[in-house]
Amino acid sequence: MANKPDRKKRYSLMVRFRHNKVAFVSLIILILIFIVTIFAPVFTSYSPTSGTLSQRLQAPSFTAPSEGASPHYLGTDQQGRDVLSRLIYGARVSLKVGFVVAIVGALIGITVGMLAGYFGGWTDMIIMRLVDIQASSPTLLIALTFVMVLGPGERNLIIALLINSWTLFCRMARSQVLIIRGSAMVESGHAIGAGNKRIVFRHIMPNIISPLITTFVMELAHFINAEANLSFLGFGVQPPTSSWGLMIGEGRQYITNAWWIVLFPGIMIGITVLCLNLVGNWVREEFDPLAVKR
Amino acid sequence: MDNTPQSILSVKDLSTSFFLRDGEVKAVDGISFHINKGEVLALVGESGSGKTVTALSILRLIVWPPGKTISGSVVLDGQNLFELPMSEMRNVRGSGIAMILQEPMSSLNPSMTIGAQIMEAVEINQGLKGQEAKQKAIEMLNVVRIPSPEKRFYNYPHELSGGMKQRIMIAIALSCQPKVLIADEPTCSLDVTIQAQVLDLMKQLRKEIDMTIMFITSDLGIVAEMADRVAIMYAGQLIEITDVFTLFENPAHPYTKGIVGSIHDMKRGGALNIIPGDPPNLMHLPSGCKFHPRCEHRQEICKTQEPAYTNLAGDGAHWIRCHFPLGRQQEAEKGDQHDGNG
Amino acid sequence: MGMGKYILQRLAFTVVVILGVSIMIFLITHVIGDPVAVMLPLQASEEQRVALTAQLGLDKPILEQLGIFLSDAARLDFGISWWQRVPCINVVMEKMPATLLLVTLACLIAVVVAIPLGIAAAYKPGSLIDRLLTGGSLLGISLPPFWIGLMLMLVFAVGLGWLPTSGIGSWRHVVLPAVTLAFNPAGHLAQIVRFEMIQQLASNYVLTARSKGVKEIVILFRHALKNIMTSAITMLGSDYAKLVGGLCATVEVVFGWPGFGHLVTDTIHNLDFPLLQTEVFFVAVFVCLLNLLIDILYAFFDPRIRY
Amino acid sequence: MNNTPEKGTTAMEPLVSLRNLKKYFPIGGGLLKKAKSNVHAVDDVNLDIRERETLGLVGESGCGKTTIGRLALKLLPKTEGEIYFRGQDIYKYNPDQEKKFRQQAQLIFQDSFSSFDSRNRIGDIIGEPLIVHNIAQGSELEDRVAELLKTVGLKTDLMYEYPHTLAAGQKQCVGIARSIALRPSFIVADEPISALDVSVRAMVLNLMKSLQTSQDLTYMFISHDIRVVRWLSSHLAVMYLGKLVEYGETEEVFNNRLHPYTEALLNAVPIEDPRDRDIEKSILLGEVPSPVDPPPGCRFAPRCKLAKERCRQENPVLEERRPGHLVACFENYHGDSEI
Repeated sequence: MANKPDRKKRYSLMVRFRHNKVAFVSLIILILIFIVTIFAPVFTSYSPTSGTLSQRLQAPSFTAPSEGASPHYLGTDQQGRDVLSRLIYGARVSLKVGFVVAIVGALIGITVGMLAGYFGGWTDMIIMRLVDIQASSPTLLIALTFVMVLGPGERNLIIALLINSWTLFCRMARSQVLIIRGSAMVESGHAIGAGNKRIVFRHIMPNIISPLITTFVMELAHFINAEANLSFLGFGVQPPTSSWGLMIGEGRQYITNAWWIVLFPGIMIGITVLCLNLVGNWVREEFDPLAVKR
Repeated sequence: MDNTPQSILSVKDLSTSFFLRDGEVKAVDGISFHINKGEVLALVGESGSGKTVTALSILRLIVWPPGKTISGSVVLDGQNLFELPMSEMRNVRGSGIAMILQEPMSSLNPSMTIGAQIMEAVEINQGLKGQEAKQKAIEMLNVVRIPSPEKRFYNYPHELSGGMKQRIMIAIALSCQPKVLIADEPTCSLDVTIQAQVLDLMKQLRKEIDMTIMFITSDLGIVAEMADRVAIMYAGQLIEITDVFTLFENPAHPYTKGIVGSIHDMKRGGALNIIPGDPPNLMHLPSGCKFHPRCEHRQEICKTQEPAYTNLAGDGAHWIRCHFPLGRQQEAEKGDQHDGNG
Repeated sequence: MGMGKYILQRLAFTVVVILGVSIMIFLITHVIGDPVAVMLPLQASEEQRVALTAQLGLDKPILEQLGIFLSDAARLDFGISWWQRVPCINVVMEKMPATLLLVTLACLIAVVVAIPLGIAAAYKPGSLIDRLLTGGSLLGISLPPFWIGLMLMLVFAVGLGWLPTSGIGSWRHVVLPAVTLAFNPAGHLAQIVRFEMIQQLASNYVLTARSKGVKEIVILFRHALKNIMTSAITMLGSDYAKLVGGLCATVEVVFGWPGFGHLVTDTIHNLDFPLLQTEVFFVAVFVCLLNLLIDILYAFFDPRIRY
Repeated sequence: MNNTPEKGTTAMEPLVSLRNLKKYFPIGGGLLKKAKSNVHAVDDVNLDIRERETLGLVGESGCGKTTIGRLALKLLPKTEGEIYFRGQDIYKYNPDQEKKFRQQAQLIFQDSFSSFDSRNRIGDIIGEPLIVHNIAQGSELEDRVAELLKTVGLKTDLMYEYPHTLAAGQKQCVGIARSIALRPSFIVADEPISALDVSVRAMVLNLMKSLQTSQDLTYMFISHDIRVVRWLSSHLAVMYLGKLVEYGETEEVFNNRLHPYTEALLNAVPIEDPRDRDIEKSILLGEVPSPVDPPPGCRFAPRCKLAKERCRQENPVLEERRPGHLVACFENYHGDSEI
């Protein structure tokens, strides 16, 4: 009810972006990256995995290498593969690993965290001790142990990263639930006789969602970075598949005479992670339900 | 001329605005008043009426962005503070004007002992050093009736109760030996019995050391206890200024009458007289007199024309910003004339 | 609670963590992974397999194996490295100092650069220096360190020839890797110092200090700095632990720095199970002790914390 | 229910009675460890509130007045004792009875705004109790909400606004509208005006008083401001550190202060007329001790000028000293000058 005259639309997204152009531009860039990645074949005619050896280590240029072919705008790599094409297809791997890990981590972490926060007592204590232990343990090395035992590859990389993906969501969800659960809002829900279900789904959930979105965006950035690190060391996707981290790892021997192989994937990682961080910061500032509204 | 009160602090036409996302907020809008040596002036108003901003503007502690003092002058003991360079202004803070803030919980540095914080004020404003400064600080703890001051000297703020912390704040302010002390709602977060203790302490100290105090509060009970003269603020403007007895017995501004009346009604029982409407929204202030939407005596002119700040009594003691002061039609006209001539 | 009792409690927790980590590593290497398959060539016969299984003690019940593994670990006996044929503990100990030097230097650079800049930015929010710092710190945490390293190498070693591209030896070798590693913690530190400092400068006690005539520089460094130290130490400590705990690997690889991170990478490429177990164990102990040290520092900076 | 503390004041059965009510909050314990100590928030309190009465509950922070309010509405688990609503123990209700009780008993918050889900419009906030109890829907709901807004003196088109756009007094009125939506008989008002400015306090107080008559309400009015309590309440209960120290009809208590703490509270209130400023008042010294491990004997003894050896050892019981006027004090204190 009470929805009819909607004179003052509070959640109008454009209005919210009005004061933060940087965040707006970041979001546009991220959307562009996603579109290009999804429709990769539209944007490049070269194969990301096979190249022409005669065309190896070509510098970026706007002239076509042969009749009818498109230019190697960002040059070619040590095997004569188009860097732009590898960059676009490589984004698929980087983003896929980032998203899968962040989504699964969020699902597990938020569920467990909400349970801990809502039930308290034993459930809370056991879960939080687990989180504490995890926080004090060398998670990166444990992930690497997984990779060693299972062998490198995209699937195993995702499994390895998943070990550490849930704790932050868990802490976040729990603390948010605890804050909201102790709030006057929930107390008033009890006072008017609203049931637990109504309180959880109508009042608690909508109010903890935006800090969790922030966490999700930040963690997405974190895992894209982590994937790049591990792929760089050769523990991620295996050649000839392309990924941003792997491109840098493979190209670094040629850095003295072919800087472009290393430069562009690094810029891509940087831009993606930077934009995610900016958008995450903005979500935190703008949608925080606990911050006092002007 | 011995008995003529001597003005020690005079504020003229002070305006401070905050420039926010959605526009300018005139937190303090052209206020003028003065404080005489040795008196307590109470600055009274509701939240958002500009009391604290006035105090911070006087000390030039408004932080830009978003706040800025746009116009006005503040003269302390013959010296115009707004013309001083920042480095000299710093010397005025403390020894010229000291301030007690309203939240004793957060007004002390949590990672410094209270002794060190009092000593700092002593060192800066009294020029004492080392052991001497420490002795002085302990003496100040004694002055504000802190038991076993030698031990308390080494306490951190979190080890003290709210009432104790406010005493420490008073000790710090007094250590500056200021010409004027500004107390910004020093008791509003304290329990009633502790509030009574702190007010009692301030009253006693006032007798012991001849202090000039600007007391900011929203509680008229505290005004009745402490003040010599009272300045009432509404929506960033001073709307009435007079001595405390006139204010309680014969207020001239409808708003003042409203808030004073609510105390008396409370004692009588029966329905309370109310000031209708809501406190002003500083983002969207009404035209004309800022109080007119809530005023029972409003006339057409109140909606369009902002009343001037006029002298009611003619001797400079009772000033008011209202077209139709209560029960004083004639005098008001006289006042207007007087103002027009001068 | 006394400090001593608190430290004992924390040490007990450390033991729990290390036990947990050890069990986890054991399970990963012995239940998910198969050491025998890794050690023998693909064409090995069934007899060879059985013999090696017995030699490694893998024919015993899994719980007994775990018991043996834990009791050996308690005596710091992690067996012989399959790859280097020397006791694992020696290999790790040999590589650790180089990494500690590198990471400590990197964190020092971060502190020296980020704290003053963070304070300056917080003092005038929205100013040029604030915008530069905000942008710079975001870049510092967004750009992958190995890429930063390669770019620095391209400019300062390959292009200008001022510094060596890789290896270890003189102080000149350590400059590039240390600077590279400093970007990330410096970014984190600058952000947290700026954020916390803005909060402190808006707080009432700073207003009190100003109203008693304290100089701005004294307010910043005597009053406010101590109150932001707990957050700064938390952030720096966590970054230090992460760098030592393997995050330094990419940069060590880029600059051919023979440290712990480099060792971890080689260990994995060589499928050296016992060596990796040793490394994990080592880092677990290191991280726990570091956290304990940080907790003790808290009490020093914040009188409200008493254990 | 035989040990009703006030005998013979009225024959009417009380609407709400608290019997030997205790609430301790454990601190310092874990799940495995036993709590090291307890905050004695409410310690053995007996109180009756009759229909259409207003009980004013006063005391300083930490005296347990807020906790009693929450316990009376079953918003907190109790430690010991019973709370009866219309003669039934509310902590022994079955779910159906509990749902009925929630319609009957409501809460007004100190800061209503914090109790609103800021994502909802005013209409949704006031209408939620009606939805929860399946009382109204659709256009009927909207009519009821409009009516409620009128009852509390607000414009009906406020229902389409979001709470943060309202002034503080309006927010409080919306809170009151929500609490009377179910036509309750008992309302706990927890410091409903202490966060408000002077000029809007009167409005909220007038509203509460007029609603009491028009809606047949019984109030438990929790406040630290004894002046306001005097204006609104028919009965007064003074609390100190978890204990009830004095109880009676408001004017009776004001005119015959039998407990030194009540006297001190009255003395602590700032004067109402500047001409009284030179009247010597005795100021209560010291501070409220921690409710963790409260002092033995009478809890007020450490601050009490009259305290004797006995006060520091024995715990005074609430007893009827004048008709309908109970006090817990060993000394025969009697302050009867006009206040």
